[in-house]
Amino acid sequence: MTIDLTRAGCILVVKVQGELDLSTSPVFRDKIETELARDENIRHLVLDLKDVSFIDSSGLGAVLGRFKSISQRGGKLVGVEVPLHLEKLFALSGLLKIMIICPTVEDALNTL
Amino acid sequence: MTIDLTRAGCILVVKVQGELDLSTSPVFRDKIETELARDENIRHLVLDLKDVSFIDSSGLGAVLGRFKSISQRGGKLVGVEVPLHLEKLFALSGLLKIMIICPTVEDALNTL
Amino acid sequence: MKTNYFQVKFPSLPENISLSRVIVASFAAQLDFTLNELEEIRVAVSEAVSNCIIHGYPENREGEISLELTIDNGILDIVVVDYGRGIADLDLAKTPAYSTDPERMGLGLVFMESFMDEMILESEPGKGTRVVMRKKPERGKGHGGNRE
Amino acid sequence: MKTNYFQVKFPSLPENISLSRVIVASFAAQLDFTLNELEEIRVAVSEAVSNCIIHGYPENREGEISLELTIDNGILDIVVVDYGRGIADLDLAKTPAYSTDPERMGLGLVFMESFMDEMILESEPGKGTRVVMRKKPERGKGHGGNRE
Ligand SMILES: Nc1ncnc2c1ncn2[C@@H]1O[C@H](COP(=O)(O)OP(=O)(O)O)[C@@H](O)[C@H]1O
Ligand SMILES: Nc1ncnc2c1ncn2[C@@H]1O[C@H](COP(=O)(O)OP(=O)(O)O)[C@@H](O)[C@H]1O
Repeated sequence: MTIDLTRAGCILVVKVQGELDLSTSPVFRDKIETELARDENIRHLVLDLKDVSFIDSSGLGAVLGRFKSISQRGGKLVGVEVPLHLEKLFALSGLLKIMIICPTVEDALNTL
Repeated sequence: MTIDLTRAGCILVVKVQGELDLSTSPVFRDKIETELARDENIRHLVLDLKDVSFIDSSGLGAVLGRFKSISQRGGKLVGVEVPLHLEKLFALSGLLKIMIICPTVEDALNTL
Repeated sequence: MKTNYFQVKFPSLPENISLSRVIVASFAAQLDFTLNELEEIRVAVSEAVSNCIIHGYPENREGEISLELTIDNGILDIVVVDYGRGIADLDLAKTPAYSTDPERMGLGLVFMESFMDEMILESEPGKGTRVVMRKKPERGKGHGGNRE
Repeated sequence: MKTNYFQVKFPSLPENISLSRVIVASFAAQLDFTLNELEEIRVAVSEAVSNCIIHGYPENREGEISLELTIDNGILDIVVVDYGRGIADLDLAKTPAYSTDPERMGLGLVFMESFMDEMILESEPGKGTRVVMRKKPERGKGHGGNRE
């Protein structure tokens, strides 16, 4: 799995590639938490999930954890380019109730 | 593995896709031998190997077997679009000494 | 179709979860599962193997995991076993959102149950846990068992 | 890097050869092999498992094959075992172009030897055959064993 972080104003855009499971979630968590700790101006989190080929409950838990971190700052969590198989698991796990889904990064930036 | 047969005059062009090993070689052999038996006018054999993702000595043996069949008719065996990993095994197995290698099907048809 | 099986044993390292998914997906592809069904099987196996690693052998204690795959009469059976901590209350464990780990969602067993046709959980505290899962391709259902 | 292993057992069906390649390639990818080296490993395992099926259990006799993969100290070890016919003359078997089957090329053992760093063939007629193969990533060589 690889993680790319980019900034757009007060928004942190995170592009995830590969599989998000027990073995890779700690990297996902640590990279984002380190960036949040480093920069208090980050308000919202956008996850670009286009190239996530697999997720299970460990990965979903890692996404939920980031929702908690960003909520504590009063920010929002947005998922973009969410593949169908991921969206199904987001729905089953209740994550769809707390995160915003947008088609593209641009839509997310315009919405926030 | 899938096999597509097309005819260009007295030449049988065989496009192979997938893995050529012990489990799939019998299909490769049978499809070509059936066509050769059905039509005595076939003289040469062109194997389009672009989409062969794997070959081992069982697959190489199946190619050698087709060389033998087509030689008996006085015809030639040509391999086209041969991926590098296949060419290496063709060389090691001695197949490069008996088969002609051409870049594309068109080249093969012009050469024969 | 002949009976086929793969019996796999490996240590409880997180990097082996993805390999267990690769194995089960390649093996299950010998039946006529849709891509969506294969995805469900991958998730179920990922949850079962992850549970062995996190809960069966907690605190990075290393132990062995056994993954047994069988195809018989057009049906896929998966058995995942660890020889670790075990579960005291099976019904409680299966409760949605229940987890003994505050960091986790408590959805693993729920996913296994909803993505597979059958799921049986057996455990003896201190001895280990065994999950048996079964799935038949949707396309084969209603046509009788064997298609060959 | 920690020691890791996968022990796999499966019946001698031709459709299992491709799955054995998938397993070994995914497992070997935990080391720093190049794509070319991974391809060589896939061929070597394909040859070893094919030999068990054709020669170990001839005439479609069904038997079990054991594939044991280990990563230790940055080195990949592969052991392929059958409990079948066995080989009477090991040196003859290893001779390039030698085969007891007129339809085959007699290159399997040659490929295993040339694609792996080490290859050891052991056999007892009537009891079975065991091939041990070892390979270390070219990129890791000369830098000492362990990279972590
Ligand atoms: N293999 C196992 N060994 C020991 N305990 C387990 C095992 N699998 C599940 N459990 C117990 O069942 C609970 C629920 O499991 P699960 O639904 O997969 O959720 P989670 O993994 O998120 O906790 C776990 O928190 C754990 O206490
Ligand atoms: N697992 C095995 N069991 C019994 N005999 C074997 C086994 N592996 C190899 N052999 C013998 O060694 C010979 C050479 O093997 P190999 O080099 O792989 O070539 P091929 O498979 O083309 O015959 C085989 O023809 C067979 O007689």
